[in-house]
Amino acid sequence: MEEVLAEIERNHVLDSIQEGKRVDERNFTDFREVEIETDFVGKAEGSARVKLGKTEVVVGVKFEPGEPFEDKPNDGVLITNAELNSMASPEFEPGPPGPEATEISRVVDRGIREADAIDLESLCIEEGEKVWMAFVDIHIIDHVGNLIDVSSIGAIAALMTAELPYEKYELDPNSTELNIQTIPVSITAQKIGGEIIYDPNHLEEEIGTTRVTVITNSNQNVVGMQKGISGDWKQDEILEVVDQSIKKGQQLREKIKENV
Amino acid sequence: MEEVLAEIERNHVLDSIQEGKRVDERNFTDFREVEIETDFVGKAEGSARVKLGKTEVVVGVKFEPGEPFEDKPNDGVLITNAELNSMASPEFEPGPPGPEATEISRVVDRGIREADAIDLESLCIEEGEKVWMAFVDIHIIDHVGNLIDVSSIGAIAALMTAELPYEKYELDPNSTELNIQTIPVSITAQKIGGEIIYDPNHLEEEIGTTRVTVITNSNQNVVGMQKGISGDWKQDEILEVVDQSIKKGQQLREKIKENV
Amino acid sequence: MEEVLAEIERNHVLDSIQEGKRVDERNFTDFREVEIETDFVGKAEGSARVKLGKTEVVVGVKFEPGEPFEDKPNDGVLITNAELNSMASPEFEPGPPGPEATEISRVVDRGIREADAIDLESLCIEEGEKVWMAFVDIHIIDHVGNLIDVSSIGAIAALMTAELPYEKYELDPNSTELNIQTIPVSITAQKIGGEIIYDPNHLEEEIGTTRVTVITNSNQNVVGMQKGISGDWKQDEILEVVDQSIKKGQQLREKIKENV
Amino acid sequence: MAKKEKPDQFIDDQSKRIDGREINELREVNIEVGVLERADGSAYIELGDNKIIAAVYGPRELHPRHLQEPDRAIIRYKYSMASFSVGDRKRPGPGRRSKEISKVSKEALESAIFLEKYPKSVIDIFVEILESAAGTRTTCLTAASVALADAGIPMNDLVVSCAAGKVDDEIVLDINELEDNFGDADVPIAMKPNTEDITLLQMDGDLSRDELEKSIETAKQGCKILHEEQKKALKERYGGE
Amino acid sequence: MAKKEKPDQFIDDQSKRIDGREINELREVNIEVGVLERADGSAYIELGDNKIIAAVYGPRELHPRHLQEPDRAIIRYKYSMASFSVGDRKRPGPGRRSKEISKVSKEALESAIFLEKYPKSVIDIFVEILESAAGTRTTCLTAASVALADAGIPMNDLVVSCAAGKVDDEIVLDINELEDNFGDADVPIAMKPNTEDITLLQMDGDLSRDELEKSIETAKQGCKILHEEQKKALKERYGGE
Amino acid sequence: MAKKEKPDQFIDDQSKRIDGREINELREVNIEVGVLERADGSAYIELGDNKIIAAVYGPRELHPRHLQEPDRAIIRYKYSMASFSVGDRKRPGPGRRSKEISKVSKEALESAIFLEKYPKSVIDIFVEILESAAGTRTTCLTAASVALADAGIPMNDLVVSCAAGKVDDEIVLDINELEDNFGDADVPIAMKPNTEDITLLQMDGDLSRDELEKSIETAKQGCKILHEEQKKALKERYGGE
Repeated sequence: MEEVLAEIERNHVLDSIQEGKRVDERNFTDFREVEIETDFVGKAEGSARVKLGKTEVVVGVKFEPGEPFEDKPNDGVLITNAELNSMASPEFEPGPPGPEATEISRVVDRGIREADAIDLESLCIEEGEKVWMAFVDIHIIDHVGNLIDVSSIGAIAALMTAELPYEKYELDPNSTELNIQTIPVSITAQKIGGEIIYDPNHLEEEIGTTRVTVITNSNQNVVGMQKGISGDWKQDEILEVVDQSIKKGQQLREKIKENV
Repeated sequence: MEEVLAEIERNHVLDSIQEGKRVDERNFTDFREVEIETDFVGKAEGSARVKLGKTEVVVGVKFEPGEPFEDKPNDGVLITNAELNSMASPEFEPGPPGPEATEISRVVDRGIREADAIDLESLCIEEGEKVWMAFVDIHIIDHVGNLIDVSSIGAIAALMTAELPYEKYELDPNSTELNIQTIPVSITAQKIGGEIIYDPNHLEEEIGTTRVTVITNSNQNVVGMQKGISGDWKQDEILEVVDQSIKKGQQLREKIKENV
Repeated sequence: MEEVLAEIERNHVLDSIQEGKRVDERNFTDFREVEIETDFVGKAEGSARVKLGKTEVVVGVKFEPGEPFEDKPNDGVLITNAELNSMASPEFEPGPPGPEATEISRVVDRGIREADAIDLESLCIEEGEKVWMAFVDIHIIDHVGNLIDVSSIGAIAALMTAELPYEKYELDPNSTELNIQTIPVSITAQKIGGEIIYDPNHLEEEIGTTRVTVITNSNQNVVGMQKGISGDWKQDEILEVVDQSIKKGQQLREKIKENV
Repeated sequence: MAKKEKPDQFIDDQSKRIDGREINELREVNIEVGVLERADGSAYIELGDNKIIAAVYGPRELHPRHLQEPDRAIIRYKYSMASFSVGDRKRPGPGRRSKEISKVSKEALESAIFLEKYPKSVIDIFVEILESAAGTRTTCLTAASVALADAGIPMNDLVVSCAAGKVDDEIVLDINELEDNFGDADVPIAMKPNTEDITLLQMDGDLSRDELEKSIETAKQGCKILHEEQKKALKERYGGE
Repeated sequence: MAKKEKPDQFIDDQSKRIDGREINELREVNIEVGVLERADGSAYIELGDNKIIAAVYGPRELHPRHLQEPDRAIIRYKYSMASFSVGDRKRPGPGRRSKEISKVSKEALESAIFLEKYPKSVIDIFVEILESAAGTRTTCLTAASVALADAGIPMNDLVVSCAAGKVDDEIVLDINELEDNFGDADVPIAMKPNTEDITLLQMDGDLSRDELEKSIETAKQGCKILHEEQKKALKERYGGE
Repeated sequence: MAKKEKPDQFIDDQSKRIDGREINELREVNIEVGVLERADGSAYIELGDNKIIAAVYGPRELHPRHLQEPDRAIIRYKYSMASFSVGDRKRPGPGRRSKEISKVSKEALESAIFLEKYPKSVIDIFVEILESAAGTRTTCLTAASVALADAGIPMNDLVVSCAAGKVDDEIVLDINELEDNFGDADVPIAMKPNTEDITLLQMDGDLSRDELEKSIETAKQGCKILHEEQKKALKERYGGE
């Protein structure tokens, strides 16, 4: 019975798209509403609760002094973790991160890193000995589609509002600083029945054939891409998504700036 | 067939209790016989083999120098571990400790810790740098009921007979000492068919509806409690168990002192 | 159907042996052809790709400076790991090493260690502080029988061609040296239908009842033995295998010397 | 690392606690029902600085089958602290403390749920602590029970949970972090308000028999106040008298 | 530890790269088919210093059953680096990078395979990197696709994979280790050569929209060359025109 | 840390070993049968300072089913050392050494048990070392075999196990810790006493062919003595002639 209902629901989503509209009335390129609340976890150095439509993530940032990597003795360390909390979807199982969670954390991490969003060198406390380690922990708590984009917003918003805990570790507040140099924005598109839609909800994801994510920086350059899910893309389609992502990325970036 | 036999056995246990007696002839508040053998593992710093009726545990204590916790630079470190050895029961599976083993180790640990049974400060070798780490490892080898109480006896008996291995680590024997300041005793009661019985055997545990453990110290104060297993307690019942536990705890404490 | 074919194949192998020959035309005591290619992984400090008939392993050796064990402050550290790569056989499952892989790594390790094949003392960089750690990683990539012997050849061949990475770790090239003092050789025999055959292929292993491995050093002394698989050996049979192993070990040792 | 220190006194001359509360006063509490889209039931609770989400899935078929009970549903309860919810970052994954709390919390809820209505099923309860400020196990339970109601799971009563503790020789309600770290005892309980049946009871510290009795009494008073908040939140979501 | 340093220039006055290649030149490539006895299909590939074995098992029945798909085969892809394949010894076991690569690689192959022919089955693909020298994910895919063909798995096309990158403001084909470590972007793609459908696409670095387009174009050219090598190797093994 | 040192000589002028034993003398041994209530069979053994409990459960149905053998029982053997059984605390959980010992021990028992009598079943053998003093793998086997008999598992013979070793150019029976750590070889065997079939054989050290033969002979003599102890213990428990 459940399976039959799910089948009817999927058909409805597909039929809508083939008639040129989406079940939630959006146009193909429309994003859902974004809500950002920052600094709501007092014990985190930075935090953000982000809703993209009904999809919801909580991101917390913690800083600790630690050792730098041997090949980057002057750089702070960024560690990004995404957890598909079991409460977020009936499909998510408890346990260590699977491939889906791993992909989210790596794509979000890559966006921040490749965009040079954080100036890691300004997180060096003592060359080769001690640097700030930034732990960005992403908790997905309600999965209504497009986890990569909402996680990216959450991560950068939490970092933008974070403050280094000098006092706790008895360190000189002038020794280092946390510079956010650009805001990387991730835009995800999905192919469904020959059409390309943006910011898919979870029902659209279920029937979609393939997906691509484009991350741009404030200069409107591309700093990351990730094709996901089996299925194929034509080069032209990819470039169309890139063009849209540059445009939409700029809008979303403004939205983030306003809300943080 | 096995299931039928088990059902008959359970009914028998329940019938007995409703007639005011127990299958092993004990009164509701009676504990089984306690046997304690200490110092029987030459390579451990302290050890005890304890039988409570036919339930049997072996506890070994090892001491090693190690680093104190950052927030307790002057305190030795106590680490209590309980293992439900697969040999102890047909239900115990090999593998990392499950919730039942975790609960036992944490309740035993809490008893020792909250009673201040060990003076952790006298285990400090060098402030903030080096302290004694006490590893209390509890092996349950024959599970005939009431694992928390027998584990508690084993842990404190092994600690009471333990000696610090100064020579092995080339440390000054006058630098530290192992002080046992009080003997925490744990008393477990179980509700079966509206009655409260003490020191349940494994058959009584199977049919019992809920359980509570009360740990008291030599001053007859309560230092730990743990309700376990689904089911409810009235406040009056709890207080009745507390009163009994204070009384029985005193008897058991004397028994432990005699045997160690 | 598959099962029927496998049954026929097993019967054929057994019938052959009972007629005094083997499916691949070998005599009972014959080893398959050995091919050794060394130094083919540029990034490893030593490497070997070894085929024994169609059984194939790749072994890589890496050296890193590290801390010695407390009880051997002057000795380098040897760590041998065997992995039954899932690509090697339809039976091998991904995951941490099971008992079979563990046995291979431990038997190979024991051969090298007990023969004193490596002079571990000459790997000491600074007494009690820093020594070379030798990681010998054995990847079994095609399992056509007799994994212990082929792994042993691979391990010693990779070690014999390894060079210490002084430059990478900015260490003085005169401080230490890698001495291979003897070549331990492992010879495995299997009992099938009352006969003893050597260097079993994977079909022979499937129908064999038990197995024994004898490792000898250049002095033709025995430095390791391992009986494997359920089944029994008579003392006379064991001694027969030992005599053969001393003889065959000598031949194989020459072969290794020629090819490395 | 800079450390918190034990205060000179926990209760001042005006009988006020270090955070300004009366001895019998709960921290500020706020409960919201139905906060998640995908979960079958959910609730968000704040108690002082504690911030917790609870979600319920089920009853649903349990897999693998050998874990099923033929005549009733089983409950799974996962207590989880976000790594950023505490002062020093917590490593991901459940430690021994979380495992124990999950066990006793599950046991605290079982007797309230009509498990026999759903043979072979599982009811999954997930609680996630976004910010932790003493009292998480009890606050999680209070939220979980509301999430169960939101999921439409039939229960004979809500479960509500609260702790009392001892500082400066006084028994106080709903201890905060400093009172927890440096106080003399912590007595968390859970109960079913209609019958005052106790379904969770733990204690650590050092209490006389009478102090223990008073602690239980005090915690029960807290439970009653929280129960009103539970009902209010459910009413806001579902209406009704 | 002695470290590699960024070269002063990546492309010299004669438009040669640091390893002597032209801007559009692949490293030397060699593919062998059917190198393993036990696997159903296998291939060995060298691309520059990369040395990789790919093996395929299946289609075979999938266990445990609850993982089966009723109407198609599932693909499992395991990307694995030997501990000795890199400069600093890699710990055994898959890290996050390997997990991500396994995921996108599996997804890159799925659309080429007639999965619906083998309901309830699994096709296992194992790739083992014996030596790693930049470009392992793409090179593994190129080999895996040949191993699938060797195993007789029906496909609508081979999949072939290659990367382009950016160094010194130029888009170059098939970046090597120094170009990877110190260059400005890496764009690995996989495609089905007959239709030029892209089945894998990742990117990291910093590229304008037009540089990105050029990178994809360049990588596609590399794929076409590698596709010839795939066909040549299969022909050597199986003959045919 | 203070360390044990190699003694100047292992065997004195009176041909006595460092612990006062003759060259062919076993350490003191004591076996008790049926020491556990819940296990189907159990035994406790002391050999010198070794203190070991063995327990047997089964034959019982094996779950999950895909592990069952249709025509015979399987044996599982778990060799485990208590963390406090050795000088330096052992971390809990099986290491590689324990895994190997469990494997060869299981294989040493299999040929003695009528496995075909119990299709689809498992027989679980757990051995726990409470104190370890050289010779644990052999002593565990000797105890396990008695526990199997106590569980009523039908066997064609008891299995009994013992080691010989080489010190100061002599082959000695049942080596102790110093002889193990600083001696020249260790040859543990297991056998079925009725037929003298060898079911476990390992060796490490350095022995000529003839020394090896003598070691096996010596260990077999030890097995025969231990076999008498096994029988005595079973007789004490069960009576009989």
